[in-house]
This record gives sequence, C-alpha cells and structure tokens, in this order.
Amino acid sequence: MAVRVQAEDFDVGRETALLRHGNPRIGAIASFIGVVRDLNDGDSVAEMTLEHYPGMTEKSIEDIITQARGRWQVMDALVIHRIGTLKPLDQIVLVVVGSAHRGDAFAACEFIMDYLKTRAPFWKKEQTGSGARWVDARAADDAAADRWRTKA
Amino acid sequence: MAVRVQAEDFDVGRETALLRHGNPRIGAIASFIGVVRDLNDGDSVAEMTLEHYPGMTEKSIEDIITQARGRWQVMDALVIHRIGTLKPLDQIVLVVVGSAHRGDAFAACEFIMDYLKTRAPFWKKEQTGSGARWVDARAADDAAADRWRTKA
Amino acid sequence: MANTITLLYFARLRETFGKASEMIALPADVATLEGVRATLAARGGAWAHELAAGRAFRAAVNQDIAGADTHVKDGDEVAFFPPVTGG
Amino acid sequence: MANTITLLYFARLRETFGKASEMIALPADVATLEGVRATLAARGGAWAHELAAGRAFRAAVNQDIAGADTHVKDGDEVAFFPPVTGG
Repeated sequence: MAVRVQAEDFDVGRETALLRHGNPRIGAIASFIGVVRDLNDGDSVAEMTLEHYPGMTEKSIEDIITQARGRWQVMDALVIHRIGTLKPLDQIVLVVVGSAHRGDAFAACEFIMDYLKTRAPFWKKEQTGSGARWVDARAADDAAADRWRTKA
Repeated sequence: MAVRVQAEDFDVGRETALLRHGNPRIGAIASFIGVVRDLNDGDSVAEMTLEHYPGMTEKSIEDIITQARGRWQVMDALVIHRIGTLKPLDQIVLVVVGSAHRGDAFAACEFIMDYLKTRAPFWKKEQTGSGARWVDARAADDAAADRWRTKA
Repeated sequence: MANTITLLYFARLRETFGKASEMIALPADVATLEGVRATLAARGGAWAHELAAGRAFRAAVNQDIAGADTHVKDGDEVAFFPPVTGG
Repeated sequence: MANTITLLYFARLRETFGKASEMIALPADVATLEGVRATLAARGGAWAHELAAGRAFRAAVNQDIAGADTHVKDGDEVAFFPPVTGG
C-alpha cells in the first residue's frame, strides 16, 4: 500500500509494473487516471493550482485504502495525487488496485476514487479567461461517495 | 476505438498515452489488466494456451464496445487480448476506456471486461502438474455479465 | 444442387471431433441451427455425446452467437464450441 | 495558564481570512468545535460571514474530519476549509 502526494508527474506503466512485481498472486489490476480538462463549467481553463493539507491528506487517503481493504479483497493499492500548478492534459491522480479477481479490483478502485473526490483535503483553483476561481465541490461527487454507504 | 488480438505483450503506459493523445477532451481513464495467475482451482499452472475464433473474436469485441458506447459517454476505448502460449505473471488482456467523467469510464470498462469473459470466443487450456485441461467457464463470470442486463 | 455450409469446431470440441473444420451438404429439410446440430449428433459417438440437446456447447452462425431457431442457409459458416473462457 | 490551539485555514478561506494559520487561547468555556467556530465568527466581517452556522465549510480536528460536537482541547490542531475538490 502506498500513498504519494507530489508535484512530479507519474507513469502508469511503471507504477503498475512495480505494484505487480511485489505480488505474483495478483490476477487483476484496475486503475484510474484523472486528467486536467481544458473546459470546466463552460469556461476554458488555462491552468489550475492544487492546494492540500499536508499530513491530513496522506492520513485520509490511507484511511480510505484501509476501508477499501475491509470491504474487498485487495492485494495492493497505490494512490498518487499531484499538487501545485497543472495545465490542461496534465495527469492529476492515479489509483491502481491489484486483486485476485476483477470484481474486487474494480470496486475498490472506484470506491477509492469516489472518496478521494469527497474526503481528501485537496482544493483546485482555476485560471480562466475571466480570472481565477476556486472550484466548487460537485453535488455529483457527493452522490457518488454516498452510493457506497448504502452497502455498508 | 481499437481491438487487437495478438500474441505480443502490451504496455499499459504506452497504450494509455496513445489513447489520450487522440482526444484532449478525455478527463478520466479507467483501465483493466488481466494477468495469468500461477494457481487456478487449487492446481498450480505451468502455462496456458489461448485459442480463439479469428474474425468472430474481433467482431464480438467491437460489438461489445458499441454496446458500451450506447450506454455510457465513451470518448475512446481500446481492447487488446493476447493469444498463444502464456505463462504465470504474463498479461492476458487490457481494456482502456477514456471519458469526460470517471463514472462513465469505470462502468464502460467493467462492462466490457464482463462481456469479454462471457461472450468473446476465447478458450484457455492449462498445463498443470496433473496434465493439460481446458478451463471451464465460470458461473461467476456469467453472473457478472447478467448484472448489466437488469439495467437495460 | 446441394446447399453447402462450412462447419468450424473450437477448443475441446475440435480435439474431441478430431477436426477443426469441414464442409457438408445441408440436408434438404434442414433450415435452422437445431437442424444442423441434429444432423451432426446423428453421426453417433462423440458427436452424439457432445452435441446432445442438453449439453453446454455454444454455436455461432456467420460469427454471431446463435440459438436453436437461427436460420441456416447455403454458404453459411456455422461454428460449435464450448462456453468461452477468455479475459 | 490558557489552553492554546493551532488554527489552520485552506484554499478560499485562507485567502478570505488573509492568513494560513494562527495560535489562539481557547476561552475557558469552549470545549467543542462548535465553540471554536462561534469564537471565530464573533470576530465579525469575513469571519462571521464564512463561518456562519449554515455555510458550507468543513472542519478537521487533529487531521480528522470533525463535526460540531467534536471535543477540542489544549494543543489541538483545528482546520477550517471549503468542501474538498481533489481528484
């Protein structure tokens, strides 16, 4: 299990190979990459800055992974979240989950992403043609995270 | 959209970069890698051979992708399935789906995988300590594919 | 002039039948996949066993998964195979 | 000897309040997160506006998401921030 909050970019191929290398029993790897889009709420975005709460960020993501391991059979999981200034097409976040079976890998990966969006202390500030603005939390993200609660 | 049936291995990092390169509006990429495990139904597996139905394989996977595009917002999708002789830890299958939002990317990727397991004409023959055997279709895979039917 | 179809067998069925493909003349009274199955099962032995009506085989006509009622005509490609196990 | 806590502000709240952190003496009658919120809101201006009871801010005590009833004591780290928007 690893959580990294970093300014540097990441390579999904390299990270997947490292995760698999550590556990030859993994038969299924689900992964997710989030990318900065050049359009948000109708405005074109020139760049964005990601702020976070050092310490709490890592702790909250580790909590999320622990919850996922309690619900599904997870052999290994990796979360990388970037901070600092990012441009459209830059990668923001990577979640990789290795399991024996694909159902567990998919469910745990999506669960971690939904909680990352709603619980981990990151904030985005966008530079658009009409100035800088903090991105508002989306109701759709809260709904996605709430989904999992009904299965508890 | 691309479907490849090949003996050669694949590189998830490279394939993801190529898929993203073709569409700058993609904000979410969900992917899945299936790996040969060294244990199946209690027997250790030395190697396996994947046979397929040339022509129908590509056609059925293209059908599956078209169905996924009809249900979710999918900007691009790639399926690579290997054939021939594979050993434990070898990669078997890669599915990558790019979308604007993560919910669509996850759902379409898992849908394609579930259908690949139950509809695409591939057959596995394993070499184990007790001889060669054809792998039986799993009831769990049929159940996973049936799941989607209730949402139609 | 007899109608002919191409038959393909895969995986365990290919091994059991000892062949990957053959062309056969379609009997005059056969127009469905069920008719093709019954024609092959009438050969007896492994054919009768593997293609018995209750067995868990699958079939495709012209590369689409097909059911007992699927129409079969001159020139069609008909395949029989075990349930698939890819991915 | 007054109890002190560390306050942290993030994102829009950090900008609006014009500071990222401060240490304050915890009033003798304050033992919960709600008490801390009310103490800050009593400063008026942006503090009263942003930390009004109905506003969509979030808070953490010692780096765990916290609610109004969460106990706050000497030496704690208390953070206020907008709803998160990572991922």
